[in-house]
Amino acid sequence: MTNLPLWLIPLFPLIGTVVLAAISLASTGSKKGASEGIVGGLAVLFPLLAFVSTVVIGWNMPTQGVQETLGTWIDIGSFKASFGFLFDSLSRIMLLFVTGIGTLITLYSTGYMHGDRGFARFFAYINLFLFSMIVLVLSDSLLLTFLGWEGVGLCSYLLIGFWNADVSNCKAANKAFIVNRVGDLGFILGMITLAMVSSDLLSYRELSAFLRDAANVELVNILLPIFAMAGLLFFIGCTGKSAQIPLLTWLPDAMAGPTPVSALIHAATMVTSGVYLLARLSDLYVLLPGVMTVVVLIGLLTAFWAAVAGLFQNDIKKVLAYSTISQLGYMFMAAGVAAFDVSIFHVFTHAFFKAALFLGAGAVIHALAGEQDMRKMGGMLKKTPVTACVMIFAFLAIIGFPGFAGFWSKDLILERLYVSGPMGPFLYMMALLTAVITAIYMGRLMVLTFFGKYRGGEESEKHIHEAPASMLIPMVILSLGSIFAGFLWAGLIPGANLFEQTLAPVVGQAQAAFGHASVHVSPWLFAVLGTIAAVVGMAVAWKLFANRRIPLPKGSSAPEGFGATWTFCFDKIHGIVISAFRVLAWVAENVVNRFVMMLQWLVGGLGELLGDFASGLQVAKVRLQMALSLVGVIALVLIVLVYGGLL
Amino acid sequence: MELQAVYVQILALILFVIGLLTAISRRNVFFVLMGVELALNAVNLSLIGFSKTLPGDLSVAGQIVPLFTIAVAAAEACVGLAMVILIFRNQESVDSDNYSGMKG
Amino acid sequence: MLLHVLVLAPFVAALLVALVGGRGTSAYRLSLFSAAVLTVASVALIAGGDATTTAIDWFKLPGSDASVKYLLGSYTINAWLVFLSCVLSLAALVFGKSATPEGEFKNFSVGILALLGTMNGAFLALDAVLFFFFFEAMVIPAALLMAAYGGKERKSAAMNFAIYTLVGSAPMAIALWYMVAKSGVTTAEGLFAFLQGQSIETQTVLAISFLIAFLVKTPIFPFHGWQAAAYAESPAPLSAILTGAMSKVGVYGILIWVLSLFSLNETFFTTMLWLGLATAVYGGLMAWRGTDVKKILAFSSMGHLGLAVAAIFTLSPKMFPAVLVLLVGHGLSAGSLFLLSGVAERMTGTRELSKMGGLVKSKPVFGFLFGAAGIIALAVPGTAGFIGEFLVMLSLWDVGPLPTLVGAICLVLSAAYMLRLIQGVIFGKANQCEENPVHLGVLEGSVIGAFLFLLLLFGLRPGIIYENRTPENPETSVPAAEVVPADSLAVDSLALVNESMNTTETTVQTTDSLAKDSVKANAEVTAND
Amino acid sequence: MLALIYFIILAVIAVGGALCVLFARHPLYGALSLVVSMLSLAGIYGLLGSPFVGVVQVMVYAGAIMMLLTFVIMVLNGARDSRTPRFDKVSLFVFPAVIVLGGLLGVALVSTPFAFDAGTLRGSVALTSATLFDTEASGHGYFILFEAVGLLLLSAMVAAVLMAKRRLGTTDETEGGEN
Repeated sequence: MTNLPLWLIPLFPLIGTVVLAAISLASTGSKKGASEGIVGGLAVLFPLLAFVSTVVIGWNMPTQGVQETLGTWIDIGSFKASFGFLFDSLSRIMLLFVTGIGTLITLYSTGYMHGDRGFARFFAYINLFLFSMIVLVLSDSLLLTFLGWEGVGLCSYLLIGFWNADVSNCKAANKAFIVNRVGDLGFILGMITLAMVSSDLLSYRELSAFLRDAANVELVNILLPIFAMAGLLFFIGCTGKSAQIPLLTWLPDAMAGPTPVSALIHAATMVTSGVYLLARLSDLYVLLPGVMTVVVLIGLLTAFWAAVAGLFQNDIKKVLAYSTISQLGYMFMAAGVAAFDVSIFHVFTHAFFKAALFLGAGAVIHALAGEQDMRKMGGMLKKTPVTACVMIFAFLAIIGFPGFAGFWSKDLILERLYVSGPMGPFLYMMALLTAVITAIYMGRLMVLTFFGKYRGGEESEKHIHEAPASMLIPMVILSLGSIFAGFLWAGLIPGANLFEQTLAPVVGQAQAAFGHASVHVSPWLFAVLGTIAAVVGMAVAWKLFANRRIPLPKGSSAPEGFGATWTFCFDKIHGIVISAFRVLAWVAENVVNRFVMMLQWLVGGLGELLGDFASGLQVAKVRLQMALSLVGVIALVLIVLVYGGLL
Repeated sequence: MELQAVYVQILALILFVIGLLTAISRRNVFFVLMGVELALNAVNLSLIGFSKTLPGDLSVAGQIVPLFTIAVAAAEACVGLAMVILIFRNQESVDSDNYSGMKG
Repeated sequence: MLLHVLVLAPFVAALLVALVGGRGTSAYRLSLFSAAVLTVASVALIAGGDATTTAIDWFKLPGSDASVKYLLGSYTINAWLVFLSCVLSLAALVFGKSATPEGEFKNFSVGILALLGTMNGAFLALDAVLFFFFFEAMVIPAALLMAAYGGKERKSAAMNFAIYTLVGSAPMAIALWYMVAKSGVTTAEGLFAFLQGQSIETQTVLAISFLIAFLVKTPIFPFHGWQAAAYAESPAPLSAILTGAMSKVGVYGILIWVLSLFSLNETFFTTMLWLGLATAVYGGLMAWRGTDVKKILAFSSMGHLGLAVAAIFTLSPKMFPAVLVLLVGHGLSAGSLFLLSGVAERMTGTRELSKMGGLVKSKPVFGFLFGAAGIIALAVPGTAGFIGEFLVMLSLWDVGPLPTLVGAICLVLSAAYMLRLIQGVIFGKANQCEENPVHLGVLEGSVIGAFLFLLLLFGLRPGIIYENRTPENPETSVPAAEVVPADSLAVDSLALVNESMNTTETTVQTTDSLAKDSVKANAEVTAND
Repeated sequence: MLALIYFIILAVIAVGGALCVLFARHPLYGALSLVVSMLSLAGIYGLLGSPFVGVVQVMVYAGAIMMLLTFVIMVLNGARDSRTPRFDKVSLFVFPAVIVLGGLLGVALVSTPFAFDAGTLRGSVALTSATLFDTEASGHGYFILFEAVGLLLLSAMVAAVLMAKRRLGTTDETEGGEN
C-alpha cells in the first residue's frame, strides 16, 4: 500500500524550527525585526503540513499500524537502539490532536504575540516543541520517546522563560526543567532497568510481544520484580511530566510563559504525555497490580488536592493550571484501573476544552492588557462576548455538563472506577466529590471573570477590546471541539464508541487481561449522578460568589492563609529536599573543600618552611661554599669506598 | 727497593691536597689560581702514574690526556687572569672575599 | 606517517611561527593554517583506523638496559582524543586573537602549538617512557601560558598547577623506572607481560603510583586543589584546552596505562568507582554554589570527568564506548562553554555571575550560542552528552543500582547549575551599558557553531565515534611478531581484567543472566516467526 | 734503586715547592716556588717514561702560564690588600676536611694493589704524534679533541682580550661574570 513516509510528520516542524530560528537570528540586527506576516505564515504552515500528513497517513493506516525503522542510533553490542517510528491507532489519535491543536494555537499566537520583539523566536520554539512532541508520540521505542520527552521539557523551559529579561520567569523555567529532570531520571532508570533484561525490550512492539507471549509466562513471573521496578520508575517519569504528586509544583509556576504556551504545552499536549506513556506501556502495567494501585491513588490524591487548591487561586491562569493538574489526576486514575482507552479519551477531550479555556483566558488577559488577577475582572460577558461564549462552552465541558465533551469522558472514568474492584466505590465517591469541587472552582472563575461588574480601574475599562480574528477563529474551533468531541465515545448512545474501537488494537488486550469485577450498574445511574455533581457545583459557585463583594486585591495574586498552606505544601516539601542539597553543597564547599585546601596549604607551607631553611643555609662567601662542598665530596668518596669494599 | 707505582700516587695525592688547601683557604685570588694549577698538576701526575701500570696500547690514553689538561689549564689561566684584571679595575682588590656578590 | 606528523608537526609549526611570524597577521594566519592542517590530519587518522609506526630507538634509560623507543600508535580512543586536542587548539587560536593583548598573539600561538604537540604525543605514545615524557612536558607550555596571559591571580594559579601536576607524577616516575629497570622493556605490551609475573600487591602499589598522576591531572577528588583556580585564571582559550583535551590525558592514562597494564583486585575497583562518583557529586555541588562563571565550568568539568572515571572502573563491557562518547562530547561542549565564557568576560568585564546578565538582549547571536552550548551540556537527548551519560549509567547499573542512583543525582545537579549559569550570563537584566565594543567574531561564532553541530551529529550517530575503522584484514593475526596492533593490546588486556573481575564478582544475579539469555532466544524465535 | 732516589729527591722538591705556595706571604714568592714544583714534576714525568709530557710541562706550565701569572702579579702589585692574611676562620674548617679527604684517598690507594707494568709504551714524541694525528691507526677521537682544544685556546684568547679592554667592561657585566 502506498503511503507517505512517517518521518515526514516530524520533518515539517523541524524545518520550521530551523527556518524560523535562522530568521530570528538574522533579523536581530535590524531595528524592526522580521516581517510578522511572513514569520506568522511560516509558523502556521509547518504545523499545518504536519497535521495534513498525519491525516493522510492516518486515513490509510492498516489496523495493526505502520512501523518504520530509519537507522541505527546506538549499537554497542550489548545495547542496541534504533530510530524508528510506530504509527498505530494510539499515536494516530495523539498526533491528530497534537498537530491539530498545535496548528490552531500557533494561529492564535500570531495574534497574541503581535508586536513582541521575539516574534520569530517564539515560533521557532513552538515548532521545536511540536517536533519533539511528535517524536514523543510517534517513536517506536522508549529511548526515542525519551528524546521527545526531554525535548518537550526543554521547549517548555524555553517558552516559560520566553520573556527572559525578567529573572522570575527564568526561575520558573529553571524550576520546571529541574523538577522535570527529576522525573526524567525515573524514565532513564526505568529504561536502564528494562535494558538490563534486554535492550530489545525498549522497543514497544518487542516489549508487548514479549509480555503477551504465552510461552514466556514463567519467565515473566521470574522477572516480575524487575518489571515492577521499571514500571514504578516510569511512573515517576510520568509524575514529573504530567505534574502529579509529588512533582507537580512546576506547573503553576509555568504559567509565567505566554498564554498560548500554557494552552498548548501545559494543558493540551505535553503534560498528557505521561498518560500516553502509561497507555503505551499498558502491557507492562497490567502485570503489576501493585504499581497500578499506586498510580490510581496518586491520581486520586492529585485530582482532589489540585481541585481544592484551585478554589484558592486568584490568578486566572493559576486556576486553570490547578484544574489541569486535577484533570490529569483523573486521567491517571483511569489508567490506574487499566482503563487506558478511557484515559486517552479524556486526554483527547481535555485537550479541546482546556485549550479553549486557556485561549479564552488569554483573550481576556489580552483584552485587559496583561491583567491576570480575577479580582480585578468582572462583567467581561458584555465586553468580550465571543470569548465569553467560548469560555462558557469549555466550562460546561470541563464540569461535565451533559452532552459536552467532558461529560462523556469523565462519566466513563467514574464508571470504570466504580467497577474496578473492591476499592471501586470509594474511588468513585472521591472522584465524584472532586467533580463537585471542579464545578465550584470553575464556576468561581466564570463568575468572577464574566459576571458582575468590572472591578478594574476606570481608565483600563476603556481599553477593553475583543481579540482579533486570528485569535478568535482557533478559539471557536476549539469550543466546537469541546462540545462535540465527546460523541466519539458517548457511552449512553449505542454504537457511538468509535474511539474505543480505534484504540482496541493497542490497549484492548492489556485491558482485558487486567480482569474487571463483574459488577453491573446501569450507565444511566452514573450519568445522572455526574450531572447532579456538575449542577450542584455550579449552584454552589453561583451562590457563593455571584453576589458577594470581592475584596480588592492588595499586592500579589497569591493566595493567603489556609489557601497558601494548602497550595504550597508541596513547594514546602520540595524546599526541604532542596535545602538538604543546599546544606550538602554548603558542607562540600565550606567543610570538605576547606579541609582539602587546608591540607594543600599545609603541605605547601611545609615545603616553604623547608625551602626557607635551605636558603638559610646558603652562605654568601664563595670560598665557604666551596669549603662546605668538601663535606659532600668526602661523603661521596666514602660511599664509593664503602661500596667498593675498600673500607 | 724499587720505585713503586703507589709512591707516585701518594705524591700526587699530597700535591693535590696542598693545591686544594691553597685554592680554598687562601683569600688572595692569585693563590687561588695557583692552588688550582697545583691540583691540576697533581691530577696529571696521577694520570701518568696510573698509565704506567697498564700494558701496551692501553697506556697511551693516560699519557695523552695530560697534554689536553695542560692546554685547558693554559686557557683557564688566560681567561682567569683576564678576569682578575677586570675585577681589579673595578674593585681595587685581589681578595676573593670582596668579590662575592651572591645573594642568599 | 600521519602519526609522526601529528606529534612532530606542531613543534615545527611553533618554531616556524616563532621565527617567521611577524608582529601582525602573518603569525595568526600561519598558526591557524597549521592547526587546521593538523585537525584535518587528525580526522584522517580517525578515518584510517588503527596504525602504528615502526619503533625507533631513542635513548637508553640510565640504570637499566632498556632502550626507550619512539613508538606511536593509534586506535579508536586515542585518535579521537587527538582530534579533540587538535580541534580545540584550532578554536583556541581563533579565540586567542582577541583574548591576548595586542602584539602578544605570536607568543601565545607558539605556546598553544607546543602544547598541542605534547598532548598529541602523550595520546599517541605506545612507549611508557615516551608517554611519561610528553605527559610531563605538557605542563610547561600550559603553565607558561597561564602565567603569561591569565587573570589577576595567574602567577599563583600557574604555580599551583605546575607543582600539583609535577609532584603528582613523581610516584609515577619512580614506579615507571622500577618497572623498566626490572623488566628491561619500555613498551606497553612488554610491561604488561612483565607485570603478569608480579604479585598482586606489587601491581597494586605500582598501579596506585601511576594512578595518582592521572588523578591529579583529571582531576579527581581529593586531588583537585589546583583545578578551579587554574581553569578560572587561565585565558579562556587555554581553559578550553585544559578541560577539553588535557584533562582527558588523565582519563586516557587511567584507561590505557593503568587498567590495561595492571591486574588488580576488586577492592581497588570499588574504591575508584566511588571516588569517581564522589568527584561527580562534589563537582556538581561546588558548581551549584559557585559564583565565578569559569569556576562553575571548572567544577562542572570535574563532575563529568568523575563520572567518566567511575564508568571506567565499572569494567562493564559497555564502558568503552560510554567513556569515549562522554569524553568527546564533554570536550566539545565544555570547550565551547569556556571559550564563550571568555568572550562574556570581556563583554561584561567580570566573571562574577551576579554581575553579568542580559547578554541575550544586547548580543543575540552570542546569547543564542551560549544558551545552545549550555543546553547541550545538560545532556539533552540527541546530543553526544546524552549518549555518553546514558551509556555511563548503563555501565554503572552493571555494578549496582546505588551507583546508578548517585550518577542520576549528578544529572539533576548538572541541570541545576547549568540553568543557573545560563540564567546568570545571558538572561535577566543587562548590567552593562549597551554600547559594548566587544563582539563575537564571525570566525569565532562559526567555530562554536561547528562544535555544536558536531555534538548534535554525534548525539544522533554515536557510531561515528566508537566504531572501529580498521580495514578488515584477514592476515593480521599471522605477522603479529613484528608490530602488535595497539588496539588489540588495550582491548585484550581489558577483557582480561574483565574476566578476572567477573570470576570474583558475585553481584550478578543468576536469574538475571538466565533471563537475558532466554529473552535473546525468545527474540530470535519471534523474529523467525 | 737509582730511580727511587731520583724520585725521592724530585718529590721532596715538588712537595716543598707546593708547601711554599701554601704558606707564602706574597703571591710572587708563591709563583716562583710553584715554578720550582712544576719543574720537578716535569722531572718525575721523564723518570716515569713520559718525556714528552715533561717537556710540555716545562714549556707550557713552567714557562708560559707561570710567566703570565708572574707578570700579572707584578702588574697588580700596587693593590692595597695584596698582603691579605694567609689563613682565616674558613681555613680552620678546610684543613681538617681536606686532610680527612686525603686520608681516605690515601687509605684507598694503599689498600689497592697495583704495580708498574713492564710493557707500557714510552710516551715519546713519536708515540704522541702518532696517537694524535694518525687517524687511521687510533681513530678520529683524539684528533677531534685536539682540534677542539685549539678552538678552546683561541676563544679563550679572544675572551681575554675582550675582557681586558677597558671600554667593554662595565660594572654590571663584571658582576654578572663573577656570579
